[in-house]
Amino acid sequence: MSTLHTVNKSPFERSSLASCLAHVAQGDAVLLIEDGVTGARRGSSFAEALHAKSPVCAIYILAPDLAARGMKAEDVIEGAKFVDYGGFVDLVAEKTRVVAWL
Amino acid sequence: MSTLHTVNKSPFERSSLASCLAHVAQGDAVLLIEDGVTGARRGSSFAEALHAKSPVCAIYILAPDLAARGMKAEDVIEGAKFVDYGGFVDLVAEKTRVVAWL
Amino acid sequence: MSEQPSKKKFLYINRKAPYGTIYALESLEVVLIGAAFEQEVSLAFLDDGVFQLMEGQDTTGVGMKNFSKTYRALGDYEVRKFYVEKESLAERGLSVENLMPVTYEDEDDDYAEKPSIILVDRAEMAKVIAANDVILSF
Amino acid sequence: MSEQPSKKKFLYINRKAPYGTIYALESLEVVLIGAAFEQEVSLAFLDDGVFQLMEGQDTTGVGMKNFSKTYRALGDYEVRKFYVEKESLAERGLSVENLMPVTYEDEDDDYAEKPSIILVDRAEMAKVIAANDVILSF
Amino acid sequence: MRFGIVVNEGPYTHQASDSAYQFAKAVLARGHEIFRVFFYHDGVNNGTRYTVPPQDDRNLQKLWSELAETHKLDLVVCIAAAQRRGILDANEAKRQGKDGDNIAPGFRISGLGQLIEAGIQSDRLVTFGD
Amino acid sequence: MRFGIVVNEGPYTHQASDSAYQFAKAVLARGHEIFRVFFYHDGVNNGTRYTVPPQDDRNLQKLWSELAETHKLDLVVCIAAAQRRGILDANEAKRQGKDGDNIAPGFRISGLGQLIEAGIQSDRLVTFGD
Repeated sequence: MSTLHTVNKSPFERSSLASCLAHVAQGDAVLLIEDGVTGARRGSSFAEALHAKSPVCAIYILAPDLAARGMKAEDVIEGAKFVDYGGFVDLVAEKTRVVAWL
Repeated sequence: MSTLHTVNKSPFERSSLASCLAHVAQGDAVLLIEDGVTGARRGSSFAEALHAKSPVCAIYILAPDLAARGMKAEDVIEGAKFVDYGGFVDLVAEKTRVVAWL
Repeated sequence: MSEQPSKKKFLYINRKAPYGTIYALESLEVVLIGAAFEQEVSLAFLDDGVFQLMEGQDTTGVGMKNFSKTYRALGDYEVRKFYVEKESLAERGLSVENLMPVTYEDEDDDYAEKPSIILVDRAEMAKVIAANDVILSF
Repeated sequence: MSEQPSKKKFLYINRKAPYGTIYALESLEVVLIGAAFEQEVSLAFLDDGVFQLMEGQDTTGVGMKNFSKTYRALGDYEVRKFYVEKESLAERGLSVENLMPVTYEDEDDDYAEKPSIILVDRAEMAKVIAANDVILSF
Repeated sequence: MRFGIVVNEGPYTHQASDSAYQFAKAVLARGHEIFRVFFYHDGVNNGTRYTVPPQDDRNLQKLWSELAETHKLDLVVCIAAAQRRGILDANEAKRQGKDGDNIAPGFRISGLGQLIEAGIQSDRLVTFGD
Repeated sequence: MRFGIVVNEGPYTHQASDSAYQFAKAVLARGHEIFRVFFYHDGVNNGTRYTVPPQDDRNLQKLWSELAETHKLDLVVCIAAAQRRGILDANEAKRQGKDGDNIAPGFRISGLGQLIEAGIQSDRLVTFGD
């Protein structure tokens, strides 16, 4: 009965990722897509806040969006998992509901 | 030779007002329009940061946008000045250039 | 094919200020249409969405349509749960006194007028989200 | 009527990441057209705008056009001043090594290849803004 | 499983339409069903056949129209949102006294009830927006 | 003084078009001149005559068209941005093999050079966007 949260905006530009992380429940998953992937950048000012949530909920990154922005797997915080669009679909199917933090 | 900076987004949602305030020069003016007026709310988490800039640059608020959002002159930080669209035009004319923080 | 429940719980999440963008108004249009479908409906107001409920909105000067009165009419459409987040209000220098009174008539209690606005903290808002089936975000 | 100077200083302010929105691409289209007008042109990259210059952008998976090579071609159009803000890079866990090399050939110096990217701090960026006549924001 | 997809932004300006399109293709590739794709807010602008994107770029309207044809998808443009933004089919053009229409093949204009119905009938509703 | 105005978003979705319109009226009321209003990005969507907003709401396309007629304003829609978004005049429709056009009265389609020219020729350039 858990939730998939999608975030498509950079946390350096908008508050949507911060708001999302403040509303996740134990066992939820957060999927970063589009400009949202920038929030997972290792060493960024947001990395710690995101990493701190990993005991509560899994952090996923849409790999094609990461590549578009010139980033590689080793550029993001430890513990984040990668999915392609098919994996995105699987995540939606596994969870009970999807919340888009627009 | 000073600059008018316009900010049209809420500082609770976007980083544009914070970025604007980090780039103003002595004698510039900042005009809050559209959802940007919410940033001037007295007692808000952003009020102090905005008020702290008032020795550097004047803070203006587009009054019709403030009214649309249910706020009155006494609801905003001390020292902010109010303009209507005509006053907005005058500010543009007085300053040398306009930067829109979109 | 999976079974469809006869009734689903719909939650409308409102996170944006009114007038700067159209999302608040077009969210309301969905709520009004959705009310005819006999599902359970709740509204959530968090982040800048709390500005949608500000008392005394006056759009004369900006030349836009003032749609704030519609929130008060939602009680008649069986939309009676307005979850408003305390932390979002506080960060914006607001309290519930700055919001318009939204009420409904309780037909099970001799049509007594009751408040639709339910103040919740962030942890309770997370539970509200998790208790719904379909989440529409605006 | 006021006199028009023969030459104006144009500054393009880029504050958004590429691909999530079209502003980076359509900013570049203005820069390319604007280069024909013989004005002084500078580009500023701050906030998420620094992501526009990331090396190794690969849009195959998202099915969108990769326009990042265009930045490197701007030197040939006399667009040779890319002001990049240090603090914006640092906040995003980036350094100038993560950016693509952008260079131009200096015809006054035996066509030596020189870097277009000029790292500035926030205070210097404020001065860059104040030194221009026309500011286009993207 | 049965999916509903909501697209809230127009093509090109935001990535929402691209993401939704890639997601829709993946839903079908995984063997799931798409009950409906609902275009709301500026999303209605995906449904105009008047677009002419640069030749070296993707044509999102065509991609949606082709996906709809191949997989018999139901692409619904919200009528209220479409009226505000100038998206018309032949019926609407006649009703509103306009001299032409611009709806693209495979898209149909209908009411907001179609969004609610997508929420009720789909196992999962996934939204792409700004 | 001579003003240039840039509108970067479509009508209704963002307040940009409303703000720009109110600002333009105020510029004229103060006795200043408007060299040009340039519509870029989704701003090109202000220039379609196919919009039918609700009767109790403002009609932004009509307001712009009327202001242009009354004050002989030059309303320019960027051609590249318009092609991506499906805004066409009769010439463009013919050139692109489209079966109709939707440009509104008082708007004209032209190149990005018109934006640069507005920057050069205006004493002040003011931008409204998202």
